[in-house]
Amino acid sequence: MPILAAICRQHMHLSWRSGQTVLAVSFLFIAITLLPFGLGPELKLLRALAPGLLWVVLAISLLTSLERLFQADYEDGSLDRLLLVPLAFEAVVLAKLLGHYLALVLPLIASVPLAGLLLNIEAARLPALVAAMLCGSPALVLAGGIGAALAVSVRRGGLLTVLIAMPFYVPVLIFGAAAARVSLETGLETGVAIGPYLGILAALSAASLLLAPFAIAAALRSALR
Amino acid sequence: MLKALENISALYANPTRFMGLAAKLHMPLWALAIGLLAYGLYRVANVPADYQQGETVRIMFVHVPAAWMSLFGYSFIFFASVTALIFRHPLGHVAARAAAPVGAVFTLLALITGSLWGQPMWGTWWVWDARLTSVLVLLFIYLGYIALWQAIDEPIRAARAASILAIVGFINVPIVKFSVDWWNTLHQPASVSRLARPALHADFLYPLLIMGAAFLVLFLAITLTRMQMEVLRQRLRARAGKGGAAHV
Amino acid sequence: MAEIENLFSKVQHSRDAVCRAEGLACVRGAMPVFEGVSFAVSSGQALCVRGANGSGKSSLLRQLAGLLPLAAGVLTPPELARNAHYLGHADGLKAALTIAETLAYDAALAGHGDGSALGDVAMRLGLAGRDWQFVADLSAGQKRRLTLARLVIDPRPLWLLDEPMTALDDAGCALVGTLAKAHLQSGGMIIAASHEALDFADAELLLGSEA
Amino acid sequence: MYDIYIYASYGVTAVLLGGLIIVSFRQLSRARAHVAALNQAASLNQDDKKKEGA
Repeated sequence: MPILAAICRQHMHLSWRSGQTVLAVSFLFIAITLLPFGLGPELKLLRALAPGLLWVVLAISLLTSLERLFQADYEDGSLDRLLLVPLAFEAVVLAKLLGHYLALVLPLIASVPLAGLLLNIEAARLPALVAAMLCGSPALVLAGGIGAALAVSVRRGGLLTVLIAMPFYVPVLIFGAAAARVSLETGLETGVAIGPYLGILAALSAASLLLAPFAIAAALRSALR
Repeated sequence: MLKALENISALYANPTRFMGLAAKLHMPLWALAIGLLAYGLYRVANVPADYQQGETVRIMFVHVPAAWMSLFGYSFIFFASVTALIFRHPLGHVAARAAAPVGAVFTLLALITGSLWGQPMWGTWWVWDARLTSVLVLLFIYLGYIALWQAIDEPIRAARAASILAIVGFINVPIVKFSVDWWNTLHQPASVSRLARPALHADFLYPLLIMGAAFLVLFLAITLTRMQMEVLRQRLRARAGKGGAAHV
Repeated sequence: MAEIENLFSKVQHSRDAVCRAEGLACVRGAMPVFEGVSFAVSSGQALCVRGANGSGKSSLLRQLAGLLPLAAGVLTPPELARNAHYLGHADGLKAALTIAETLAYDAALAGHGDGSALGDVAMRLGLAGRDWQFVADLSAGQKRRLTLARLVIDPRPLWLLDEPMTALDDAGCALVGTLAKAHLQSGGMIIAASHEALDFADAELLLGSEA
Repeated sequence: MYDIYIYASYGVTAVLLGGLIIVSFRQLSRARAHVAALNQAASLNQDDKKKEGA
């Protein structure tokens, strides 16, 4: 376990120190700020679209942060070292993804409520939105991880990663935005309304947690051959 | 050095046998495809106008088979990739790579004809109907697969990466279908979408099945042509690497 | 350099350990690289793999490290990569980290998190007093020395070294030689690919067209 | 009055599938030509070797 913890901590450390976190969060705010310029300033429209827009922007900010997930290690040789760690390579991959999740995804989700205010979202909707994002974001990171691993040996693989991961994002976005939207109609106090949505999101995340590491490990091994 | 060359050529042996087989099969398959297509079009030409949609129902005979082929294409890629990975059969990768653009073109065709079919009814070119949306996402899956092949320059590594994506992507197709269908019902009151076909009357069903068969054989014919091209290209790359000494 | 000897004093690798390879063959892409390569390295011995560029020295080491599949041939023990260090061309260091953090990460990867002995490891590698310095600011030679830290922090019986002497000055090369000799004395094994002769090597394996 | 949509959809089918078929056949013939050229080049230096050998 200490080895996995070290790998996770080092990835977090590197993301933090190389400013990845700050970049991702500022990307989120940039995208949210640009939207009203495109959609127009009336608050009623922005309020209606806010949950969906926040989910889409979160997904895209996440995707852009995934390109260097494995490529940096692939290029400087530390991926070879990770392959030789006396543990299952899938576990090593999961430790790295966890590091990425803690260092990048949590700060993004933490800044969603503030960004939501820019879109005049009702405060009552925020808990449901954040809950849905917490349930669904593991699936986003794992699916993006598959894209990043497949495109690791490609010079400017960023766009390829986005294209490969995009179809996997569709289900998460559908149920994520729905959870946030429905939460207001029935009010959060009942809480029962968004239960099933969170359930589906958690199921998607659990399924990808089970499948993605094997695909990612296979893709990375193949790239190292 | 000879022993290594032998197990390399073993790698390519069955493609050589395949090329012989493909050359024999090539023209008959194309003849069958053209024949079926001609017969299908003939049958479609004199199908009575549908009482509901009038003439535009004729678009169905192209739209529906194309949609069938877009799904068939991705399953073809999946099974070809699985045989390539599990049975170490390099032809699987060749088949998967050859079929991808064919499937993508059929998917694009399904989208365009679907929009052409919907336009007279809904007055807009694109409607986020459950089926059309799933086909659109499937197009992105195809584009991602093709882009991955193009992006990785080393052929063997590209083949392995593409087969992993094909398998993972295949698992995702039903999930996308389910969530898009659910998402579609959430927004639209459960009106029977115009694309949903009521139980088809016999004289609509047979032309549709014939056109479906024609598109299937067409898919296989184009894929077979592209497979021969891919095998030759791989040989050119391999021989270019070794100074082109060995004969083909 | 005397203190490096006792660095390995408390480390004893099993004397009867042997790494044997018979009829190894390697294919990269569709190109055959080498075949029919056999050798055996027993405890306390070092093998130097020589050969022209492209003869497959690095590929052989990557095969031994389990990063590259064997086109043919048998390795005994089959899982020899599990207790081996592989130092490839790429140093695997992170530019954004300091030397101290890099050494701490090496220790953590070795499984024992105690960073106590790291100070004198840095000193022994000629990187004393630079704990705060970022890897990015180090010279190529200093980075090579830093990659040697793994060998000291996490003692493993087999070392797979790819061009260990590159970018190292005379002192650096001497350091590698001393480390290697200390490792061999404690019963370790080394398989190194190198252009120039390695003084600690007992046997040589020539890869190339006439193999 | 909807005929335009029908002709358009069959036209698009013909264009897309036709284009794919033409491109595939052209790529196949070009690949065959390159292989033939390589074979010819290979057999040429085979003959030279024989001449030198004889």
